[in-house]
Amino acid sequence: MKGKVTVRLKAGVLDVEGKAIEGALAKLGFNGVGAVRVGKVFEVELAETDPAAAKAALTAMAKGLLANPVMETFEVALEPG
Amino acid sequence: MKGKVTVRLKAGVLDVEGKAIEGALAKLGFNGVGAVRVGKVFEVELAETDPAAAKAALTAMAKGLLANPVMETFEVALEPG
Amino acid sequence: MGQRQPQPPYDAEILRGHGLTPAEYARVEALLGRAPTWPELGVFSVMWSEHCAYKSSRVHLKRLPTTGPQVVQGPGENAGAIDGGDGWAVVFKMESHNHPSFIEPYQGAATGVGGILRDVFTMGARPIALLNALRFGRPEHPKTPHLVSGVVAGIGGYGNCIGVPTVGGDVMFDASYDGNILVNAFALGVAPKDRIFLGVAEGVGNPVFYVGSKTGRDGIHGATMASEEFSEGSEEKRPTVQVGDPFTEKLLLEACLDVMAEDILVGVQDMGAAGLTSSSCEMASRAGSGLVLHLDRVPMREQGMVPYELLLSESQERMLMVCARGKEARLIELVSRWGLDVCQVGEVTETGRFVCTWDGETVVDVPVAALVDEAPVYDRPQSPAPPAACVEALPEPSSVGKALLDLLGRPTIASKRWVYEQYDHMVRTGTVVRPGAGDAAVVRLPQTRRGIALSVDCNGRYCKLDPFVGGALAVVESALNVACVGARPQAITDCLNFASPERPEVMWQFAQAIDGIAAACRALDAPVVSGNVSLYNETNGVGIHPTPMIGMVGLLEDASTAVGSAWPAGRSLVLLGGAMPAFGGSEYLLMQGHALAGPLPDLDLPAARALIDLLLAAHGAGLVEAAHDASEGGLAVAVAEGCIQGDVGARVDLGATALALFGEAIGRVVVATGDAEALLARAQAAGVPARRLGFTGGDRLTLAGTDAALPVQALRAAWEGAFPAVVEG
Amino acid sequence: MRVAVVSFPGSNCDDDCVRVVGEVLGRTAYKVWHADHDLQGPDLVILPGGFSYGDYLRCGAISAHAPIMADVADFARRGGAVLGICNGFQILTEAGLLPGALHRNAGLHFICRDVHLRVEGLATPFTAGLAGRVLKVPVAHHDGNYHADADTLARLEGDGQVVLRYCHPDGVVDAAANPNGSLGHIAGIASAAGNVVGMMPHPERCAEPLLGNTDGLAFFQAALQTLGG
Ligand SMILES: Nc1ncnc2c1ncn2[C@@H]1O[C@H](COP(=O)(O)OP(=O)(O)O)[C@@H](O)[C@H]1O
Ligand SMILES: [Mg+2]
Repeated sequence: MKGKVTVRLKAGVLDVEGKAIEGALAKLGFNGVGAVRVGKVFEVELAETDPAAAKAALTAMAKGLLANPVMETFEVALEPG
Repeated sequence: MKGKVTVRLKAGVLDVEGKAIEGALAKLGFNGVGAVRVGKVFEVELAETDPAAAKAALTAMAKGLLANPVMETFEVALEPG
Repeated sequence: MGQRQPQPPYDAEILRGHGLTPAEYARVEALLGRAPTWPELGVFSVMWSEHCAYKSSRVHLKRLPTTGPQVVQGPGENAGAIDGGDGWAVVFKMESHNHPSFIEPYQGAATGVGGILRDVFTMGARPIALLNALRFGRPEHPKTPHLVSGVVAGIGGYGNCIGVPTVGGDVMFDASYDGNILVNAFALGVAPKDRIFLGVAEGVGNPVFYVGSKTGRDGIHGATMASEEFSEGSEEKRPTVQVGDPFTEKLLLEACLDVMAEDILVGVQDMGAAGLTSSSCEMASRAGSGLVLHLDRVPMREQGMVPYELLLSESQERMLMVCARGKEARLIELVSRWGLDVCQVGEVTETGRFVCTWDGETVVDVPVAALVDEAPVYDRPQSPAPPAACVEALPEPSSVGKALLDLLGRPTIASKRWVYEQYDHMVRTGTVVRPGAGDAAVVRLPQTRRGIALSVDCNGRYCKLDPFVGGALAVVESALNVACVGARPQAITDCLNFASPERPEVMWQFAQAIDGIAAACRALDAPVVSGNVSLYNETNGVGIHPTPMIGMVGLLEDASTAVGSAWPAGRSLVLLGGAMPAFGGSEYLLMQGHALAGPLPDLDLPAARALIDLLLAAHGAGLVEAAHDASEGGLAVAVAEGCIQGDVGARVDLGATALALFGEAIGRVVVATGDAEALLARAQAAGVPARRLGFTGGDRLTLAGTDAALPVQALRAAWEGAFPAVVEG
Repeated sequence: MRVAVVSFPGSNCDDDCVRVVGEVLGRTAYKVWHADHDLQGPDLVILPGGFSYGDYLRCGAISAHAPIMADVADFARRGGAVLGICNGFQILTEAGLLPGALHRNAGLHFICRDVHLRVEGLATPFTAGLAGRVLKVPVAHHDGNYHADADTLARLEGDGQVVLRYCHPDGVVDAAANPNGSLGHIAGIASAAGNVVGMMPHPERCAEPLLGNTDGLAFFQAALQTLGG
C-alpha cells in the first residue's frame, strides 16, 4: 500500500520560499498570482494492507518525525490502488 | 481560484532525503516501510477564474520555474472550491 | 540474462554512441580476437574515452615538469602530494565538472566537489580546504544568472554539508563561455607522509570490496558525455543526472579514514567518472595484476539492472578497496559503524585480465593492458591560430574617476562576496586568511605552526591571444598571489579546459599552453603534481577561450605571519615589479566595447622569479604589512581594492594615462609598508624595479594628475554591488 | 571541567569544539557517539554544529531521536549544562529541550560571515557575567531563522530567556544587523531554568589569536567559571 503525508507551514508562519517564488513568478511575467505556499509530500511504501492501520501508521510517522508541530500541520492519505 | 503544483523527482533519480528518512523511520521502530520519496507542493492563489486557463498557467509556471525538467516531473491540479 | 541487449555486429550508430571511431573499434576486435560483448563494448567505450585515456593530451602532458625535492607523489595517482614539513604530506588536485554543470548547475557542481574530495581522501588525506574556479558567459546572457546561482548553491551545498571549508576561488565572465561554462573544483588534504594510500590492486587472492552508496542508473555514459562537444540536441537528451549526497560522502570519508588508520588496505580508489570500470581497471593496471568482479553482488538501488549498467554507472559516493587477506572482518566492522554498504565483490588475480561475472556466467573478459596501455594515443594535427589584431591606442577616459568606478563594477573584477558568503569558509577552525581577505587563502597545517597558501588563476583572454604566454602568466599570477600572503610557491595542479582537439587550431593552443605552463613551472621551481584535462568545451563549433586553470599551493613556516590585502592607514604604498602594462585582453579594452585584441602584457619569467624572491625576503624581514598583485583592471584597481578592504583612503601617483592606470600586466605587486626606504633598498639590491606610489590615509582615493578623488564608500558601493546585480537583477 | 561533545552522523564541528576546550583551554573534552547511551559524567554537554543527517527532512529532526538524546534530556532535567551550537541548537529545538524552531533564512541562501551579538537576559552558564557585552562571532547556516508562536515569544522575552541578539558593532539591534530574519533578532535562547542554551553563531570558530578573533572564548570561559574550573 502507498501512503502520502502532506506537510504544510501553519498559517501564521512566514513562508520565505513561497514569498521568493511569488516574486520570481511576477518577474517571469505571470500576472494575477496571489500568495504561494510551499509544502512537502512524503510518499511512503507500506507493507501494511489494512487502510485504517496504514493511516494510523502514517499519522504516527507525521507526528513523530515528518512534521514539526511548532510550525507545520499535516494531512495523511492513501494512494488509490 | 487556487491551484496546486506537485513536483516529484523522476523515477531513476536518487532521492537522498527520502533515503535518510527511510533510515530514520526504521530506527524509530516503524516496520514495513519501503521506499520513501519526497516531493514538493506549491499552492498558488490565482486571479484567473477559467479552469482551463488556470491549469495552463500552472503548467507554464511549473515548466518555467517550479520544476527542474532535468530531474523532476510535475502535476497540476485545481483545488476544489 | 533475460534482458535483450544489442549483439555484435554493432552498427555504426551504436559505435558512434560509444564514442568509438571505426578504426578504434577495429582495434578493439583485433586486441580481443573477437567482437566485444555488449558490456565489453561499454567498458572499452569509457576506458578509451578522452576523459579516461587522455588520448589527445597524453603526448603533450609529458612535457610538464613533475619532479622536485618537494614532490611526494606526482601525477598518475588519484591526487598529487608535496612535503608539508613536520611529517605531513599535502595532497591536492583540481578537476572539471563543466558539462554536467551546464545541464544541471546545482547537482553538476555539487558532484564535482564530491568527486574531487574523494580523489583526495582516497589517498588517506583528510580534506581541509576547497577552492573553485568558475567561468560563466556574459553577465547579460539570459542563462547566466540561473547558472551562477545554481553552481554556487551546489558547491556550497556539498562543501558545507560535508564540513570542508571552501576558502577561495576565482570567477570570470566572458562571452566565450556563453554555451560552455567552466566549473573546476580543487581540493586539498593532509596525511601523514608515511601513510599515503595508492590505487593499486596488489596481492593475488586479496578480496576486493565495494564500499558506499548503492549503484543506480545515474550518469550512465557520463565519461563519454564529458568528452563530446555539445550539439543543439544534447540539452534535450538529458542523461540521468548524478545526484550528490554529501551526507553519505561525509560518512564515507570518516569510514575511510578509520579504515586507513589501521593496516587493512592494500589499495583503494574512488569510483569517479566511468565508475566501477575505471576504478578496477586502473587499480589492476598500476599493480600489473588482474581482477575478477562478481557484478551480481554489487549493491543495487534499482531493480532489473544489468552488467552494462553496473559497469558504467556513475553513482556517487562509492569506493573500491583491496583488503589484505584476513582483515575482511575488521574492514566490514569499521565501515558498518557508519551505516554504509560494504561487500566483497571480487578478488585480485594474476591473469592480467579484467573479468566480470553475472550469476556465474562470464560477461566481460578483457586484458587490462588492452583497456589501459593500448588505449589510443593521438598526436593530433596542429596549426597555429592566426595572430590576434593589436590595438594601437585607446581613447583616454573623459573622467578617470568614472572609469575606475566602472571597472570596479565589472562582474569579473567586482567583489565575490555574494559567492563566498554562501560557502562555509571557517569550519575546521583552520582558516587563517579568508576569502576576500588576501591574494591567496591560508589554512593552517594541522598540529603545526605552518600554513598552506592556495590560489587558482587563469585569464582565458590572455590564453586566447597567445596560449604560451597566457599559460605561463596563469602560473605566474597564482605564484604571485601565494607569495603576496608570504608563502613560498611549491607546486601546482592544473585543469586544462579547451575546445575540440580535433580542430588543429585548438590542438595547437593546447600544446602551446602546456609549453608555457612548463616554462613557468621550471622558472619558479613549482612542478605539476596532479591535473585534469577537459576537452570538447564547445557548442556548435564555437569554442571557449583556452583556459588552463592553475591551482598553486605554497607554504609558510609560520601561519601567523600571513598578510592580507587590506591597506592599513598611514603606510607607504610601494610598487614592486617592472612588467610593462598593455591593453591587450584587458578589462578596460572590453569595457570600451572593443573586440578582444592584443598586445599581451609582458612575460618575463626571470623577473617574475626575482619578484617572488624579493617579496618573500621582504615579508620575512617584516616589511610587508599587506600586498596585492595587480591583475584584471590594472594598477588603479589593485590600489582601490586594498583601500576598500582596509576601509582607508590613499593618495597615490600611478601615472595619468589610461595605460598606466588601467593597462594590465602580470608581475606587479603593490605593498603596504611601514618602511618604504628599506623595501626600496632591498628591491634595488635584488634588481627588481620598484617605486613609491604614495601613502594611505583619509577616506578618499586620490589619483595624482587625474580628476579622481573618490570616497572609499563610493568605491565600495561600485565594487560590492555589481555581483549581486548580475545574479539577482 | 569535563566536556562531552556529541557526534552525530554528519556533525562537522565536533572536533572544533574539542579543540577549543582541550587545546586552547587545557581542559578535558571528549566525543560521545550518538548511538551510545553514555555521556561519561560530564560537567557540560555540547551539541556541535554541522549537518547531522545531511540536514535532510528538517535540520536536526532526525538527530533529535538519536539514542544519546534521551541521556542529554535526562542530564538537562537534572540541571546539567547543555550548549547547542548551530545544528546543535536545531537539534535542541527539535528534541523539545528548547522552545521554537529554526527555519530557512529569509534570504534563502546559506550565509557564512561575522556577525555581532548582544548578550542579555538571564545568567546562563555560558553568558554569566557577559550581559551588555557585544561580541563578534561568525555564523554559518542555512536555517537560522528563529520562529516561535506569539505566546512562546512573549514568555521568552518576559523571562529573560532571549540571551543573544544580532546587533551592530555598537550594540544597536535592528533588521539590518539580522542575517537571517529571525523573530526578535534572536541569535540564542535559554531554557526557563537557564541551563540549556542554543545559539546559531559559532563561538568555537573565534577562540584563537591565529584566527584573528578571540571573542568566542568568552562563552567558554563563562562556562569554566560557573561550572567550576
Ligand atoms: N568562486 C569563488 N569561491 C570562493 N572564493 C572566491 C571565489 N571567487 C573569488 N573568491 C575570492 O574572492 C577574493 C577576490 O577574488 P579575485 O577577484 O579573483 O581576486 P584577485 O583579482 O585579487 O585575484 C579572493 O579571496 C578569492 O579567493
Ligand atoms: Mg582574480
